[in-house]
Amino acid sequence: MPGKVTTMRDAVADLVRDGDTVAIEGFTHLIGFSAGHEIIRQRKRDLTLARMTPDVIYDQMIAAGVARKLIFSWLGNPGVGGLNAIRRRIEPASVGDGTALEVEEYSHFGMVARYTAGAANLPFMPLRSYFETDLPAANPLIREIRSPYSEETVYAVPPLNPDVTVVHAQRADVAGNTQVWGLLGCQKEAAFAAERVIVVVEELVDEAVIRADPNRTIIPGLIVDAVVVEPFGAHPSYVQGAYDRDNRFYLDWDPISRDEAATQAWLRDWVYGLDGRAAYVEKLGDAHLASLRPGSAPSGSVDYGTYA
Amino acid sequence: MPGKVTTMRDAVADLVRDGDTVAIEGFTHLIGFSAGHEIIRQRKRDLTLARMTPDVIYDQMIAAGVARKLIFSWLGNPGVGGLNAIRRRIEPASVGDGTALEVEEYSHFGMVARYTAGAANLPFMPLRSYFETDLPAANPLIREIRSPYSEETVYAVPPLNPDVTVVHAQRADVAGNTQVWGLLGCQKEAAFAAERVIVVVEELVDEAVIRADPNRTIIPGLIVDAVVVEPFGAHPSYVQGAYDRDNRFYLDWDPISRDEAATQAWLRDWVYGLDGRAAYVEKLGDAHLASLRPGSAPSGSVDYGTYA
Amino acid sequence: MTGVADDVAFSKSEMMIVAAARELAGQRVCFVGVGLPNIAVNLAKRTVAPDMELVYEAGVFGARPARLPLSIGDPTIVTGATAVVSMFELFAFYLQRGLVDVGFLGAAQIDRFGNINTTVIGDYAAPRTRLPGSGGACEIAINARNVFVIMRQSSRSFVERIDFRTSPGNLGGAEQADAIRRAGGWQGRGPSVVVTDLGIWHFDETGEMRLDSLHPGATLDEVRETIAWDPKISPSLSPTPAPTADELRLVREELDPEGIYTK
Amino acid sequence: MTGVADDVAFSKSEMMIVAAARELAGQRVCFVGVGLPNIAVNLAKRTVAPDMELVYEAGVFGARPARLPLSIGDPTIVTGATAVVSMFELFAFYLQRGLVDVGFLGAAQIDRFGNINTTVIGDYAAPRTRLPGSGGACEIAINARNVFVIMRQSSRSFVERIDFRTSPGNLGGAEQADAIRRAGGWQGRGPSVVVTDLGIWHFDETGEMRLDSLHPGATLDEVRETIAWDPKISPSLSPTPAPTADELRLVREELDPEGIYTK
Repeated sequence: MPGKVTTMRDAVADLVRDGDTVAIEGFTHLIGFSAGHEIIRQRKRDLTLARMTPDVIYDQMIAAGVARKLIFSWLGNPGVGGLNAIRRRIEPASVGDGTALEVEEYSHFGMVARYTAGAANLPFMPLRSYFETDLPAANPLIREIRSPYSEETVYAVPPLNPDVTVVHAQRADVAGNTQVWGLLGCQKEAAFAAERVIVVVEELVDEAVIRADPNRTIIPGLIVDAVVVEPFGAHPSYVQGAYDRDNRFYLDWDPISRDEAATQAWLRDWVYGLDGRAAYVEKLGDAHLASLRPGSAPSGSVDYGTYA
Repeated sequence: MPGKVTTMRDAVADLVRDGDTVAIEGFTHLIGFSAGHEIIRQRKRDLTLARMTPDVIYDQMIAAGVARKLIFSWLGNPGVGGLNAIRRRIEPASVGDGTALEVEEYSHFGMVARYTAGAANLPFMPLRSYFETDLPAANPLIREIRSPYSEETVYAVPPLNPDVTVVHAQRADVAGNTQVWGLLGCQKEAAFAAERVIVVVEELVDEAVIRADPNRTIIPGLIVDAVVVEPFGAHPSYVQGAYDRDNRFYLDWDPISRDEAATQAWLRDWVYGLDGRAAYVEKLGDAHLASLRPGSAPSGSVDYGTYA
Repeated sequence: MTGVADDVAFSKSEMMIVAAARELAGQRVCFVGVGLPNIAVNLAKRTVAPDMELVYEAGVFGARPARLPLSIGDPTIVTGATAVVSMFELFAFYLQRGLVDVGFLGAAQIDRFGNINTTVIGDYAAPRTRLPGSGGACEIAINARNVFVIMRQSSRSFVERIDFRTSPGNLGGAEQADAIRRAGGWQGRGPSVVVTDLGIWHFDETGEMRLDSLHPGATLDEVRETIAWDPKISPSLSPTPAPTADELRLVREELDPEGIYTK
Repeated sequence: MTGVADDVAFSKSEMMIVAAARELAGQRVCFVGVGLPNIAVNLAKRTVAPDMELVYEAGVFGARPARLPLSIGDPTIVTGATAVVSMFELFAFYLQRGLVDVGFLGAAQIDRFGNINTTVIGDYAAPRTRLPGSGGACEIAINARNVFVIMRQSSRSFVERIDFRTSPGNLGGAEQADAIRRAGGWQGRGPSVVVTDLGIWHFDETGEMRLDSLHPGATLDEVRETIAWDPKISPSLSPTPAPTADELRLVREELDPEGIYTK
């Protein structure tokens, strides 16, 4: 399998198209900020953005005007408050004469089940949720289904198959075989569900590193179109074992995002005005990044044995 | 959480009851032979045995008369041939006036989907299989289901919730937190689907070993009722990194199992006549076991980081 | 400041968090929600429920966070945990299978029967305020064996009629709710307790919440002013014991040193 | 022994395995079945298809077995593999999602349209011979993009009517099969090739198998005697090139030194 290593600029230019459904997943852990910023920089338009928790990255992308629709299950700045730029595109009082963002809303398990159905090529996924709530009325894609084994009725959600899924990970090899430890979220499902996959990693490793521990592989190179190597590409979110969440950033985003002008100024300073993640990392500064480094907690090694 | 470590004798006496549905899973890897032998030794009766690949262990158990029914998806001695003791209970020519074994048959994915539905507490699991085959006619529990999103029809299987699932694993702590590497089969799903779970391990480890690498845990102590420590408990199947498949045994089983008297003699010599796995291991002999030891292939260690 | 424990002043929020933590005594497996539930559960783990297993929807079972997690996906919930699993497995095999004893939720609006809104204020299609939405709350409310709620009281949050039902509680009353939960194969029995900044509410045999305990410094008038219906008050209403010095120390020094939740 | 390659005698089984392996040239992802497919695929990996990714239903992607796996769950397929996944993921995310280019199956009975029986000989409820059953074959036949079959010819196995349809092929013919596969959302196009101990069969536009290549030493009479219907023979029938010395060495020394499959 030939090497798939490329730059973020080329990966986004080649693989993300106006009008696409794009999923940048990662539940608090491993959020693909650097990919989101490149999508902003390349001024992609009319995207449908899917993500369980839109988080600050989608607040920034939607503030930058890349999206017409949002598919999600929890809309907040975790541990801080709301996502103000997105709310301005949803609440009529602030949307005014502007274009409201279309929303399609599920619960967490509903979103996970949608990706799972997409990854498994199933026409629907059943789940025991939504009973006696207003969610099915708000979203007619949440539908009842009768069990073929009883009178019992549960709910179903349809598959979600993004055009592009972006996964940030600790490491991959040049073929895109990707390993993650710590929170796994729904990245595996979102990647298998997608037509195209971009993997962004902290570290490019030799194939032998991957093959030494095959149980840690969450995504095979088989479904990966591009591998981008960008250390700190998940900042201000975190990477287990590599750096901590930059909580100050999440707190600071709240006042910035409450003000449209401040939001656009931030995007100029930290996205449009920089040519990529390396410049962003340089601007953050070594001292700041060093403050996010955790101590060491090794997993230990297990033995797979040789059988020749 | 209090310690759950006990003997195989007590675990089987306390947790396996006549008439139970019992799943001893492990796809070629980690087959719970020592648990199966103890079930034979305690002369359990009228069990429904569930297993994707009944393998030699269920051939032995069914030869010993513990079962009235078999739920499965592939009935063979892998790499060798048929399962002769089971066939004698199925093919009318050899069943004669005896009691035929009841069979309930799926495909591999159907069995996996049944355990998954059981583990997830779903009334059914949809899958894209069985189209235009004779399997739904042979097993009326395989049923069609219409998608709520199109005219499309797929098949469904019902949940399988064993009374007892037995999982053999590389290691667990006293609370039953269990880690496996190498083939995972459907053990996680079979364990979560079960009412009671027996974990049999090669090695009991400190809780700190488990907590050093939480991504490797496949079964939490929460659902485990008994932990039995029995090195070589999966022989003649294998344990990744610990010992190889004893292929000679699988080959030898073929002529033994073709002959009812030889089969019963084997059970006397290797099951009834021994008081447990330690005696079995001693009878196998150190030299033989040493020949099954693989070379070393370490996984390497990853860093989870400390976040205090 | 609303009260004094061993001569130490404490805030309403601190009392609420401490009272919520105490309710977790004896619970085995708790599904931890974002925000106030997070700090209450972590306090319980350090006080009344040291053996309680913490489940985070991010995919962690048996978390042992070394600091208060900054979010429900903080790396500190992973390092040293018993198991990390995909979110599919967490929701399907743990929650939906019925392994979670307590689901601990926050709420923007709640009605007398413990039905919860965290989706919108106003009309769904044109909301006055867009709230976060369900996250995992909808399925937690359905499948956690018991549901605990922690939220501040106000007449805007304790309402006669919630604007959107995100998470079902006792529906229109206990009889209806029990029948529907049983027939529908829900794993959960519904809400057990609502802990507020003023007191502790449990649910009576009709499925309606009833004030069983009043926090130090709070008054029944204050309780009635911050609720949109005429609330049931237990005839044996008792005062909530004030936070102990140790509880306050844990909250202030270990769990929320910046006072984000407790101001 | 049926032939001679570079003056080396070879068996019918060896010819069959070598011919099957060669058919895999250019394939990217192959789902490996138990028995003969296992050795044929491992030979292809060492000869015509070194970059082919091996998928084992046991839950392995990108296997690099250092020896011929003794079964499809041998530890040698795990050590050094790219990924090990649960069987749910293997069947759902790899096979059902359409990522498998070739599913390689064996069979006990096959009909002219490539429909396969591996379940029973005789009546299902009272079988004369109980066979292994589907295993993964049923879903491989439906969802692998192409299906390759390897099996020995005999009038008991190449039958007019199979006793049980375990794995669908071209059903009653190509037109019907294409319509059903498309309408039903199957990922697979159906059987591509059947390699036997006598020759190589592909499927013509009607969906029926046609002999395209005859192995050295085999005769058309022999072909017709070991098949229950009047078979189609390609007008451009060609001889199968004999195994090379290298192919035979790999089979005999590396893949099947005990001659379990090749006798």
